[in-house]
Amino acid sequence: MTPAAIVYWGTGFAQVVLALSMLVSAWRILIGPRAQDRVLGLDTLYLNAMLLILVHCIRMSLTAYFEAALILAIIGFTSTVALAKFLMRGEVIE
Amino acid sequence: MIARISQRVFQQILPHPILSVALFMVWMLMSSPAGTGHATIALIVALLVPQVMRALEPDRVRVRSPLAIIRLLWRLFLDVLASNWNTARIVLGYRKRTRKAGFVNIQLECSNRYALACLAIIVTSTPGTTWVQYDRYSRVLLLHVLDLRDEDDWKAILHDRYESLLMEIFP
Amino acid sequence: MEIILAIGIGILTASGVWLLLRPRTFQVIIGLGLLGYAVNLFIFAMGRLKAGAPPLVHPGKVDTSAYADPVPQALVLTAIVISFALTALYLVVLLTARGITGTDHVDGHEAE
Amino acid sequence: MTPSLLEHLTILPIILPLMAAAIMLLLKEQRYKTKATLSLAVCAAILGTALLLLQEASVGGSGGSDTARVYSLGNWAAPFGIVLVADRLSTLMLALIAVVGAAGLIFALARWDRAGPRFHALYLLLIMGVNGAVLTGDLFNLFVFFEVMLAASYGLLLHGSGEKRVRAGLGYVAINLTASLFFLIGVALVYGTVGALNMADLAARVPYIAAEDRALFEAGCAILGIAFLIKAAAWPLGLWLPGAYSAASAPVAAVFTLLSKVGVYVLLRLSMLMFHPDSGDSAGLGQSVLLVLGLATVIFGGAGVIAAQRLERVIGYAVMASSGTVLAIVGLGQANALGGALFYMTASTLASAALFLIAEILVRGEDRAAIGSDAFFDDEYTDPFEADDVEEVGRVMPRSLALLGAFFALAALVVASMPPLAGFIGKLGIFIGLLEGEGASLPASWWVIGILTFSSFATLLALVRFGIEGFWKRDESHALAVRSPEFVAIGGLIACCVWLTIAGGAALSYTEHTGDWLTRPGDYVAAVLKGRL
Amino acid sequence: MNQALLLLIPFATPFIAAIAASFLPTKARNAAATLASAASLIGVIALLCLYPVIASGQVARFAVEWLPTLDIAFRLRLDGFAWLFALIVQAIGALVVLYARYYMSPEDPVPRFFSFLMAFMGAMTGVVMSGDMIQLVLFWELTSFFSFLLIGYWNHSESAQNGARMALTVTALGGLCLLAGVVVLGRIVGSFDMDVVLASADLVKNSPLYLPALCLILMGALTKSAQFPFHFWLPRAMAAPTPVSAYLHSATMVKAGVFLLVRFWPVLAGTPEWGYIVGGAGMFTLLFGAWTAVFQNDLKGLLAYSTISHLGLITLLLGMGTPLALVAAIFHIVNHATFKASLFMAAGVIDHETGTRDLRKLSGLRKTMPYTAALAIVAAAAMAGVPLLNGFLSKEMFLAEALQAPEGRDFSLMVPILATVASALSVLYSVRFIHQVFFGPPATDLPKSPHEPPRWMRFPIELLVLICVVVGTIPALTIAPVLGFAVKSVLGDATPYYSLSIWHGFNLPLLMSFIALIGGTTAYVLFGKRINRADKAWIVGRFSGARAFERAMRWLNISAEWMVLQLGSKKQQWRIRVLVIAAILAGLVAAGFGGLGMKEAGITIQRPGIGFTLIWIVASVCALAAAWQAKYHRLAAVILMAGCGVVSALTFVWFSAPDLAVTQILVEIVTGVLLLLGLRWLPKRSVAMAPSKTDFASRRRRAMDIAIATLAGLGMAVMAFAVMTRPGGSHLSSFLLEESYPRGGGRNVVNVLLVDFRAFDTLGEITVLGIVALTIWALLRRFRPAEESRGITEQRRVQDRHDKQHEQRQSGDTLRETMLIPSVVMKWTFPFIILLALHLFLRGHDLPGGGFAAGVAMSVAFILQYMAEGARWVEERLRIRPLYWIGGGLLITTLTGMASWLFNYPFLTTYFQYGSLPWVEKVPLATAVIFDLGVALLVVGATVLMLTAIAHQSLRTAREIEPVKAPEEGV
Amino acid sequence: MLTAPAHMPDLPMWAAIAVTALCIFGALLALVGSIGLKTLKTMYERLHAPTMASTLAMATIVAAMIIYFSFAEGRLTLKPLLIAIFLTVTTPVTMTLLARASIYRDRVEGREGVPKDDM
Repeated sequence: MTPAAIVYWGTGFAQVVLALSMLVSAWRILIGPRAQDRVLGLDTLYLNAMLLILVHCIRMSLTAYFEAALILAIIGFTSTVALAKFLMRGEVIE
Repeated sequence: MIARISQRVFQQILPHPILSVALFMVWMLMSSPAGTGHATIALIVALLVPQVMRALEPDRVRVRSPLAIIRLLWRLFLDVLASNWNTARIVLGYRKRTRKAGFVNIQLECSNRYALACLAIIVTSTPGTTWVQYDRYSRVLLLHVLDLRDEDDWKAILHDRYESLLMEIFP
Repeated sequence: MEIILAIGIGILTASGVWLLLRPRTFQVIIGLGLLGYAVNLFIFAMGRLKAGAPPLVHPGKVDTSAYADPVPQALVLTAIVISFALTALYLVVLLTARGITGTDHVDGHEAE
Repeated sequence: MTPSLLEHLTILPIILPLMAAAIMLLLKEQRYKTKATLSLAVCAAILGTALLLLQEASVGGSGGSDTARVYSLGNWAAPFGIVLVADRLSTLMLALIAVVGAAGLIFALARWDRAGPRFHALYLLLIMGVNGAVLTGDLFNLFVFFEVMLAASYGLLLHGSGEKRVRAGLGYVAINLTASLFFLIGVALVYGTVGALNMADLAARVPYIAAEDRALFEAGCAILGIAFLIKAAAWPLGLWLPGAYSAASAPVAAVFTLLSKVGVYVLLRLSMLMFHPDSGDSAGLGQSVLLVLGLATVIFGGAGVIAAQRLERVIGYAVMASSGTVLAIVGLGQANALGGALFYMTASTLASAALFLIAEILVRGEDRAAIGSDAFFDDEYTDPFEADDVEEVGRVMPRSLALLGAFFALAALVVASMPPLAGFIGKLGIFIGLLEGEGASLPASWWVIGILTFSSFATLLALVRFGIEGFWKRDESHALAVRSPEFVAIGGLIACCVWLTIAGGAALSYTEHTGDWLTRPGDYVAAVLKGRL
Repeated sequence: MNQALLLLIPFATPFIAAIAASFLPTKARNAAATLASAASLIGVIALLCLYPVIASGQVARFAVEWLPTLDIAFRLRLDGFAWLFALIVQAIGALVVLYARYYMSPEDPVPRFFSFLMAFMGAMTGVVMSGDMIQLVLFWELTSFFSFLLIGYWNHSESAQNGARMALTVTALGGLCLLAGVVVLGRIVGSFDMDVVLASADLVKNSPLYLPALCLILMGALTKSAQFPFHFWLPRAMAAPTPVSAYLHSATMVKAGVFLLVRFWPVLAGTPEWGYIVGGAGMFTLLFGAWTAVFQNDLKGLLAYSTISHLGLITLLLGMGTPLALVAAIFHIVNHATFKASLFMAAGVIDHETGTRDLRKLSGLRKTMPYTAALAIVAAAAMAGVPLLNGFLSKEMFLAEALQAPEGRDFSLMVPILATVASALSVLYSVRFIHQVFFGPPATDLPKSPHEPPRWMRFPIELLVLICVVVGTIPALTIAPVLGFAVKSVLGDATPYYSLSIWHGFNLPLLMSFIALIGGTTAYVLFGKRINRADKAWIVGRFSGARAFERAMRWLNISAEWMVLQLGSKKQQWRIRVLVIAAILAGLVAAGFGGLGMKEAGITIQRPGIGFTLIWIVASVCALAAAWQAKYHRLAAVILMAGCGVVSALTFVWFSAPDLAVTQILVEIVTGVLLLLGLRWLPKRSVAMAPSKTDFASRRRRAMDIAIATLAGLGMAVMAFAVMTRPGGSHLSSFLLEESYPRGGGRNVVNVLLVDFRAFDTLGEITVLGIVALTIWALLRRFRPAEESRGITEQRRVQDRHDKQHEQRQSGDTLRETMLIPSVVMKWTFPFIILLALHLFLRGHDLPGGGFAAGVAMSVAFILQYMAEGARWVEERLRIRPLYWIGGGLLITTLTGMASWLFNYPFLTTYFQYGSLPWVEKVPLATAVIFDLGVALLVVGATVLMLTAIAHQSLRTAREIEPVKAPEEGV
Repeated sequence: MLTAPAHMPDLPMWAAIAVTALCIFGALLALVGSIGLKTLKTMYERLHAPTMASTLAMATIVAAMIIYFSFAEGRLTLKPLLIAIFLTVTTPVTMTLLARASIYRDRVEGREGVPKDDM
């Protein structure tokens, strides 16, 4: 077991866990019961996806995917904000 | 006189000095490994982008007491760890019976938007508490707590641990 | 990996097609969106699947087999943009139609 | 024009309108005059370019000296970059587009360009898209230009707004979005199996596709074909056409006649390039489908022409039928008849564009329900011997009505491909071409002839009905207000038809040589790839 | 004058006159008439000048190349028969013009009339003089077309409209058949040149294509000549002004059919098929026309049916197929033209002077119009076949030929008997015509008091009647030479001997003539009264060709409608379903039902990873759920769709497409916001409506849709799998990977593809984006939201009311409080997102990013501000002019592309240099960056324009509906 | 069996273990968060769960990344910190907005267990 192998397999496991986590949040999106639950589920999905990308960066030893995660971190909240605002006000931009 | 003029020129060039610094830092981080070229660009960006912010007319940020900031961050770090631990336990089903979630109304003292924003970030960053609603007139904050042992306890935590520090930072 | 992606594309397509055949404009737009994903992934799949080999070359001699096929990626990029634009357009048309005709049926009037 | 600019001639039809549209976006909306002038100038320039290219292409002659003008964008040679190819066929299309586009624009100057915002920009971009679609030699670039064309057409279809347009737009957009998805799937499969996007490159590779990949490749081509058949409005995929075209404002409908022809063009180009008889196992792929669908389209179009209750819809169905005609000829694989089919396509496109323009003038300000709502021959004939009350004095026709009537009659003759005008020559070319050589022994040839004759008859019948409705039954209270640009536009199109008739020899020889050129895809490939493979 | 020019004159002059006349002012009656008559006289003179040439048996020719590739030329060919016919056309044309000058009302816009008439004359001359079969068809259809215009000259009259349309429908259909026939004939012969065709009789008759060609050509001829069962259009065409009837329906157009038969006689005639079809049609028409004519109460009607009958006679003669019959036919063509034209003109005079054409009303006109009466009587006598008139001569020949009808057939006896009966009928209606109109007591209830017409109106009739008499009395001196070379030009060496003398001795034909004359007269005496009372023709009156035609047309119409309905659908669902099915079928058939060659290709599969499998379970669940929810839970559908988007972005990450992942995520976000903006204008769909229709039909439809969807999904999956599992890599991608850095100057091959190799695609792509933004913006300028979503939203109403109820609160406080914290963060992220955009933009060429991503990121920055503070607030502070951004972006990209022209490179050639500024390390300086800048600008503009255009609707409707008070009661 | 793919650079064992442990810990924490999202009873309780992923889980994975790439690229790589900063700042926005929206909706619909306040 080289260190590299440990990292590779460890991150692989982490990915599985994160994917599982995505599945669970998708479950919340699916069953609701209310709109805000779904929005929360989506937010979590985004979050997990971002973490997944980061882990993937490590696993592939490549920073090329980092920007995707960065974008999710910086402006990923836009869609959740829009959804929340839609729920709150009935319209996104007033 | 000269001082005032220079101050105004300074304000013209650097309307938001903290922002400029932050932008510079972020750019350097973003484009790491960054050499002198990126430093130049970062400088230009740090000078130019805040000019755009002028149009959006945000309230000026005044920050004091950098020491308080560090204390705050440290405290936050510890709390995040602790609350993560607690929340994870709750989620995983420990203390299922004794736990009671609920809302807490908290009277806040500070009214600085930035302070409030920081407080909101703090509250939300610690799993187990969520910022729900804030009334501008009565300055009452509605908080949702996952593990509501004692209302007053929470009020104290918020007041003593964070609000006071924040009021120190944002006068 | 291939089998998973293939099945995924299939499911996205099936859902998209099902929605595309529905009578409500909103269903159609969601269907077009799903189909868009499916088609984008389909084009992407045409470059074969290769993990950890983004087409970011290093100066010097290039071992072309060490990189993912860049062509489908470029095509998908173009397709993403275009399908985004057209989704927006269809959305506005459907809104206008809803406003003018008073129904959200794809025909602009309720079926008899 | 400097010699160096001449080299860039091929790309002018694409970037001139693009530039002009970009500049127009920077102009205030109220500056109609400036915009109109700019649009006209651009259209004139495109027309000029098209004619120059046409001249160049026609000089080529038939003796194998034909070649194609290849323009490598970004200086990247053929299989790797995108190339524009101006050969006989695309140049012909280019000229057709330029003429119809100019006519539509001039017509719009009378009033339509102010019926909604940013007409000129959208219009020019549509022209750009169509030009790009016929010029490009790259499959994916074709998709992009199709989208440019369609996006602009969505905008223009909805131009002027109104319930009818929005409702039509809803269907039109959905159908075409679906078609675009098919297009993408097809392109992807083609790339996935052949690994090429350039049409010439593809054509060169088709014979060498590994046997195990061929099924996938052909599936891709078939799906691609469906996408094009949708645009070409072949039955049963083109049912959207009459509704969409008849809902559009007149100048837009006029240029729309080009869109379905672009679908036909692409089918023609690709099937001739990739599935010519020497292309190995894929030779003749889908030809029988094209033939059957083409004929079905002609029949359906003919039936629609008779059944339609509004003139614009009649023209829409006629456009369908004319697409079907060309498709059937492509499907028949009779190279001799291709020239006639191309000639026919040119003439019928010009004339149906003119008819769309005339139709709009006729129904302008009238109660729609009243026009043509009755059945074909509505009631029993009034016997001329029993009608006593007829005052046997002719009515004076206003000049505008008379002139317009003449235009209508001429355009109707072309669309119905009745003698003596250009449509007739085209159809004659088809007939004669079909019966040349072995064609006469093919039952399909006879079917084609019969069905085309039927569609001519049906079109004539319907157009006569609407001509009578529009010109003879018109009472004086509905005076026609026709503005001079409108006359110029219609007159120009009609003049082109007449010119095509008189100079029929030269024109037909051009299209026949084009058909001949298309049957020699090797030359095209050689011109594009310049021997590199 | 040379021969070619002389040939051209009679053909071209009418057309020139037609064009000239159409430019005359509407009241220029005399000018138009002068012009027209001059034109026809010139034609007559030119033809007369050609007489020596023709009489010598030569054929005059003139040819201009027209469609060389099809071997079709413009050829004029004038032989004897054509000369005769052309002379008839031109001469009678001149007379009709003169007649029409007086006939047409002064109020009529006659220049139009004369223009059409001249054009018709030209077309007719064209038919006659055609030296090319295609050209013949061409002018043939032109005659149909101009006759349509002439019949419909009084275009406001419904009978004129219908008559014209029917005439055109029938004759044009015939013309189309003729065209097909001629093409077939040309195919048999190998040329369309009339000379060649006429010389290839054997070739044609032995061809297997003979029968189709014959049938098609006969369709043309019989429809044009109003032969049964296509006769019905002719009486309807009587709605035309009388000069038109006199010209078209007696002398010229209807003769075109028989002209054609004569023309092709040498090639086609003589076979049994020809005999049965042509002879049968002729015989039937002869009898039917004559019988019906007897019962007509309208002068023109009587003449019309009589014309039908006489054309039947000619056709019958031609059908007999013997040379002598042909002589008779040609002779009768000439005779009929003269007497029938004069009769029509006389009828016109009567109509003109009395105001009616009703035989039952007219009576005793010989008193008031003695001169006209005399002329009409002579002409009618010629029609009846009274000796010493021209009609007698040709009818004698006819009867003689009828007796010569081929023997050995069962009906050989029938022909002469029927011919006699037909002659008798012809006598009957002629007598009836004369007696009713001119004899008996003077009519009392006429609309006008009759008197003789103007001198020159009568002149044409006089002239024609004179011809009737002269030809009838001294045929040998008048018509014989002309007839001689006319016949010879058709028959050539086969010309038989015939005699045109009046007296051939007592023979059977003479007897038959007398039987006919006496029989006809007797019949009138016996049945005249009863015929006058009859409303319809006895026996055949119930059959109306017109009604049959009309029924056929209606059937055509209904079946067309039925077909359009059956073969198409107005329903969009149906249409899309067809598209999808077509695509599935196409894929299936082309791929040969699953024969994808998977085994042969050698499958290489990567083992599925658990993580990847799990995220695709997420996507699948989301997709299926979105499909399930989209109808009633739109928001849920949007969220679920976003879930799919995330997974597809992850897939791009997984398989080495960072650029795609970045773009997908960005687009995902913007699409989400866009859909939500749109959702505001879609009223809630109540679930209560859900179980409205779950009947069998809709359930079946759903089942079918599920099947289609499954099949489509399966197809895509299989195809994707099949491609993915075989070895990939193309010469294209290898080249791009190798050359990207050295020749494209960028390490990120995808980006280099986008801004360099395939920059043209990108240019098109951003154009699409720009167009769509423009369209959206244009469309929304006239946006009218759905009734239910007008005004402010329910949420806002509740919250505003709440704010109002509390004294210290102001309206909108709820919003302000809600956004208090978010807006701080959102505002301050603005500069950082700009930073991000800049970052993405600058690194694009070497690392994932690029202009498009930068643009979208930038636009998200704007959108965040809009969401934080509202549209009005933002626009007061930031002057965003998206249209300028779009225009500017397009301009920059295009100009960058054009810049390469300066260096004589093709459009969009990039230039790059690794610059090394003193204190900046190596940075790529490529023109592609400027191109990318244009892309970014446009993307920002377009995205912002799309989003704000929708967002502005809230402002607008809020403004519009503000005064409307929200309901007060209840929460 | 456990072999590393060729693209992986070598790094010290302790770093490898730290990276792996941090990753797995973060992932597990995120999973716990998601499980919370599924199991917790009310909307407001569920709001707390994903916060774990956005705080500690994110932090550990970012830390893992910093460690890994600092070794892999042979220099201190702080770029992942950006994610930590931005995520920390933006998450509260969504959370507070969502909480506010749901409390508004609950109040309007008159649901139980929500402080009445004034709406």
